[in-house]
Amino acid sequence: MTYHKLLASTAAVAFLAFGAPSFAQTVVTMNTVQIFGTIDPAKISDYTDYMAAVNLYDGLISVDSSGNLIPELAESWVVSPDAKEVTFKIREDAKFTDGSPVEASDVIYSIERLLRINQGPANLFADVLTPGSVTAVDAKTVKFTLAKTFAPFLTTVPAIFILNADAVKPNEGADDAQTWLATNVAGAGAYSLKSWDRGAEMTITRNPDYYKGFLEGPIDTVHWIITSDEATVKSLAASGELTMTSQFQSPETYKALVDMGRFKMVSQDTGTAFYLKLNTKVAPTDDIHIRRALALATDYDTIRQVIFPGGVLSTPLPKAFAAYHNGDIPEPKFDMEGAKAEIAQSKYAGAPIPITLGYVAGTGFEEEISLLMQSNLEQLGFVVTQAADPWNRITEIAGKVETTPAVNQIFFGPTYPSPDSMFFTQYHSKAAGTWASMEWVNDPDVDAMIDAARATGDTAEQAKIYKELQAKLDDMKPDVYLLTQTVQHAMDNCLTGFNAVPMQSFDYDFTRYQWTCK
Amino acid sequence: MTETTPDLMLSNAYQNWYRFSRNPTAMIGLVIVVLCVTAAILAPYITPFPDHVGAVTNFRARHLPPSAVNWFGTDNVGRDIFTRVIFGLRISLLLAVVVLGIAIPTGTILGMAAGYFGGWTEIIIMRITDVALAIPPLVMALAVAAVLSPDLLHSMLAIASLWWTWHTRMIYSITRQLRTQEFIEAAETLGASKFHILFREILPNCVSAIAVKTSLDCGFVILVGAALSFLGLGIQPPTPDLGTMVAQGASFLPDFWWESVLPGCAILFLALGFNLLGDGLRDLFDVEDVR
Amino acid sequence: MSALLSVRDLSVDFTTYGQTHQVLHGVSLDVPAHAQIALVGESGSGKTVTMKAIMGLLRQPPAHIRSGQIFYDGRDLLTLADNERLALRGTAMSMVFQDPMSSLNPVFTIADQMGTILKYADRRLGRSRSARDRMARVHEVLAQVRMRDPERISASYPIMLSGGMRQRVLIAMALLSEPALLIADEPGTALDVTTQAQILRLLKDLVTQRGLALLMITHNLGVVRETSSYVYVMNKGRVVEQAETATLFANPQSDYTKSLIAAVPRLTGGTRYGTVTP
Amino acid sequence: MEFLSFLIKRVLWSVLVLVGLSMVIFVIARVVPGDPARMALGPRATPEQVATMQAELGLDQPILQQYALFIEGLTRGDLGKSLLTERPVNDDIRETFAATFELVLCTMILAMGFGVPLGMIAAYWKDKWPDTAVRFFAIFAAVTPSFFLALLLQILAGYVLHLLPTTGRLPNSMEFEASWTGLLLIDSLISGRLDVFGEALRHLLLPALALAAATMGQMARLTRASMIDVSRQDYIEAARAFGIPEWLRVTKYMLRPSFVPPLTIMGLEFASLIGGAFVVEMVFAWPGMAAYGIRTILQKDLNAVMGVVMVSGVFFVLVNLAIDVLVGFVDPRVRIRGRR
Repeated sequence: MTYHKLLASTAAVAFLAFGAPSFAQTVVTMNTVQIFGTIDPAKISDYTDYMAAVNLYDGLISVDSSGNLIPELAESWVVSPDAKEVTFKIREDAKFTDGSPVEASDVIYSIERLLRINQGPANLFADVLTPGSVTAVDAKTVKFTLAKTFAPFLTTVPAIFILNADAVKPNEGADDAQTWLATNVAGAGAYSLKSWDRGAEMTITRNPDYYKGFLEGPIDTVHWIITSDEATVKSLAASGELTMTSQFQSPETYKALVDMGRFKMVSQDTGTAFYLKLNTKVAPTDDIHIRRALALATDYDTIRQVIFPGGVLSTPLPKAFAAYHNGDIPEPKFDMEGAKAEIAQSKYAGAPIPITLGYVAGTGFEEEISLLMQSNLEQLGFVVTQAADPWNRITEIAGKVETTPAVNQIFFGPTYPSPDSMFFTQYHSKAAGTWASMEWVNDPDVDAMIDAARATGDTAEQAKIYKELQAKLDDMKPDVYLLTQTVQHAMDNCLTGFNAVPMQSFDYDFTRYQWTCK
Repeated sequence: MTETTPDLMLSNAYQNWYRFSRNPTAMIGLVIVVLCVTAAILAPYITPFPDHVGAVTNFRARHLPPSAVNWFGTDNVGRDIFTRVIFGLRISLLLAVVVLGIAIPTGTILGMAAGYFGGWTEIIIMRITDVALAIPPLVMALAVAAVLSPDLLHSMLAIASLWWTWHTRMIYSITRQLRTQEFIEAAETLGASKFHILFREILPNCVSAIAVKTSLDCGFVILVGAALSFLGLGIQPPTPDLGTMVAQGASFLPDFWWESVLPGCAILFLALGFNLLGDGLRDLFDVEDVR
Repeated sequence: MSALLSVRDLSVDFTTYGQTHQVLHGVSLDVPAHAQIALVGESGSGKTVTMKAIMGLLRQPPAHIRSGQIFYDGRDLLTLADNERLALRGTAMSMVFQDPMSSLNPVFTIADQMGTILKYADRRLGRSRSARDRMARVHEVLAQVRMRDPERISASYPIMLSGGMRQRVLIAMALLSEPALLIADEPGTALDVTTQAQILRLLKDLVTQRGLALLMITHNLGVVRETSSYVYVMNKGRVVEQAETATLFANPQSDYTKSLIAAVPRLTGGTRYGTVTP
Repeated sequence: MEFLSFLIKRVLWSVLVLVGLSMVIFVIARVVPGDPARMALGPRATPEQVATMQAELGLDQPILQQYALFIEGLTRGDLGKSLLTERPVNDDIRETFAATFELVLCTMILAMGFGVPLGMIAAYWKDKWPDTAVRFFAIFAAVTPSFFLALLLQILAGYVLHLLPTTGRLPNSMEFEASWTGLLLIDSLISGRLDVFGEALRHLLLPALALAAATMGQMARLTRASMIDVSRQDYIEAARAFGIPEWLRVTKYMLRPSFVPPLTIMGLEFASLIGGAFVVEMVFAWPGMAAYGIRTILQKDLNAVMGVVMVSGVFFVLVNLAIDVLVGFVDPRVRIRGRR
């Protein structure tokens, strides 16, 4: 060590000792409305889980804001002509946070563990990957051999986060290290877990030695505060503690924050759709006329312009998937007379129609939408029951047809950048019984179309199938298309780098953010 | 100085009313309670927008500040807050009536039984009371509401399932004092039935304490209920509920302050009324120990 | 008249529930030095109000002294400032309370309570005494009221003592600073008859031995006969009769006194209710 | 000696209460309609996984056996595993309890420190303006919903005036490991971190105030009533007659016996204080046990819910035990007679 370096490190120690690093540290404090369920890469499932995981772990590849796959641990990849073999070449300099190199064996270990535990993203690979599907060509090359053609396979690879096998194995215990990885991180991510009070906060800090390096003005610490309470968000912002909001604040809160002068609004269209999912297997939404009536009795303009900002959604697939979107299907219209006519044709005509509107308890805009629906539906002779349930309760009642309410407000965004993500998870009978498939479509034709699209590597063919599928689903009307989400954040003027990514919450990968103030 | 007849034997009722009416806090309490109860009962007739109780939305009129038309302003979907506050009183009062309707008879009977019979009856009842006292009613209601479903009935039952203990304790200590008094002993000697002694001799002597406690408790039950709905375990929308209104309005603080502050003040006002009334009754009946 | 204590034409009003009642109507009485005087009357006769007025313990309001004077040693107590009045209590005139169960502070030891009284009495009299001397005096007085084990008694809390012992402690408290006048408010009424008799005997012995003036407030003519030489009889806020004790018993003048005397045998047990406090 | 036997009796009583409490909690927890195992595993769980989890939780055994398991766990201090956090409930509660304890402790200090003197002032100037003012304050403090007060304080002090921080226990940027007692105020002093102490105090102020107000009002009311009651006692009259100066009568002769009823009732009121903490911690994002409790209750995390309610109960019982000891010191009648 040269004298010069020694001096520098002494200075660093001095900083730590005096506990005055504030001027040197860039801290981003962000609120998030749901708790972090898990940080185990084999278990992460929802939007919030991924928010932590993309920062703590790296995958072989990642996704950019246009939905393109970009290198991460893998510097390149080759797909075989029949799309059944994919070979990744791992970066020479790729290393885990403990300094050890990332190798093919780590990838194999991560995937086999994921398949064994069979939770979280494992469902993406059901029937596609089996134990032994992934093999090491050499220490830095890994080959995936698919059990069958699965067109969107490559787009699902970013969901696989690579574990440091050497670090995990000693802690495997009897449960495949599920206990250990519930609170420990062993990956190659740009950030390390510093503290985590489940349900209250999580703090991660930057690994200065991250193999990919950082942009100018990197974010040193990210601090998530879990609160959906608008008053708390505002007072955090007012006291200077908050750097960026979640994307679920009310318009009033955004306005209040912008009025403070320190914040700017960042809005972007996304591939996330917001639906009223209609349970097609219970009364009264088992009747196509009632479902059509609901679509006609929805005041889209008020919802999109006043309650929750968003763009037009005219099919189950948002326009963000431009190549696959069926533009022939007309935009839904608010038409109470038309709704009346549809009800008259239904088997429930002539008597008061009981109907249950479900939404996530505590979300202001969902309650407003629910009230708006109720006031319109009551004019049409419905007898409305509101059912506000906490999110975990919704995931539970979605498990059975009988407990799923007739109408449910659900956001669904692509979990990987492929239309398959939108269709399979929501409409395929194999994915039935989750919050994403509260329609209970269970239609063999729909299943067949989704499977057909998966089985072909030809994009044009896929587009054709998906457009047909949209037309078919629009005929069945299992959903009311409320809007495509315009994601909004109030962000500190100094913070840049948010670009919506059509995959989970990959847009919160903080290596993509910069602090532009000195 | 006035020349008054030194008649010390003022009629009881007059004396009571005199003491009560000279107690300004008690009178204010009485007026508030009467006002709130009347308003709640007559809500459909006296509120400007009775249909705003339900799912009426008027997004053009959302977040309007208090005005001559909307005395308390409008909420986030454009409903008149004053109307909803008045209807919200109904839920609060209903909660108090149901909880105390269960808690008072239960607490009184158990308290009298424990105090009068003593022995194992006393031990069992009072130990159960001790256990129940160790659980905060709010926590119990939260647990039950979450375990069953967030529904007003469950919350009420949960609160009632603990609230009786306070009445039991109070009635128990009064009964214990009464048990040794001559008129009870006399009744026993004359062969009065236990039922007669409990309900005809002891109960009348507890009435004033019960009255005071009931009034004070109304206020506190309303506060617990409001806290529950504030935490999201109240009645399902769109039925107006004061605690829920505060919680929702809180999202819009401080710009649209009226949406949470005014319903919050309504809870305060109602609880204040019952408390002042209870205080006044306590002075009137001279039952200092009742809280 | 050169009485130690002289009450002249005392009238007191009480205001309750917005109504004013006159409870004393021109009461006059004298307590000469070294004399033992009794003030007798039933509950509500005004004897306790008179006593409280003398001691300066009336709460005003609800009470209001409409007119009259109370002379002690030639000075009108009613014209004195509060602190001058306070200075006399416990030192010049002292009081023996009637209820030994409730007149002692339950949370302090006897030594603590008596020591504090003595300390402030000394301070008012311009004396000073060390804590040890104060304790010695406490033990001495406790011995004078015929307590067997003054050290143990003084270290006790009131709850540890019997009613009779507590009553003795109350007498000891009154005697701590050697007052010239002792006002006794039905001492021992709350106790059983035997103990009460012992207490009265003790009180009488102490008064005669030390040459104190005693004003005995009671409803019990039996007590009067035993302890006093001169009697004032009160009824409905007025002194209705006054006479030598012997004369009064032999030849009662007013009907009221006659009825009181007639009731004596029945009253020996005594009831505890003797105040007109509203 | 009598005091000792009194204490032993009280401890036994407390144990009895805790046993009863455990039964109540167990019964509540077992009437859950949803299947806790299923909820823990999420919607994608297979029936086999659910069955395994049920066996793991002992849900397949007869109810009495389940209770026995529960009690056995309790005696080992094992509250089971939280379904929400997948950690032992013990660890979760241990981590969050210190925050709640610190909050509640400061609340009690505030409530006593201001409530008792206010009550004394009111009693001393009974029916005069200070009395009116204190009674006014007390009644308003008692009837203001704690969540409403918390919101008002948060908005006023945090948002409008920018005086005090409104969430959490420390600023995010501050690094401090409370490793001795878990109480930031104490640990920061032990380690000489005055900056941490100051910040911790600033963060504590609003939640403690919001939580303390009702109790403070109650204490003022009770102290006032108790002082007035005591002032009517013969022994205060006697002290007056014996020439004890007024200031000494008020501060010594009256205060100490007056202190017992408010103290006793403070113990009983403690349950509602814990209840209040649930609301206040939510509003101020206080990382305490109550906030943890709300989260787990909403997630139907049975073990955690039982743990939180149980620990609240134990907390209540211990505080009452402590108050009994304190009352014993203040009032010899309790010491000697062995009851109050």
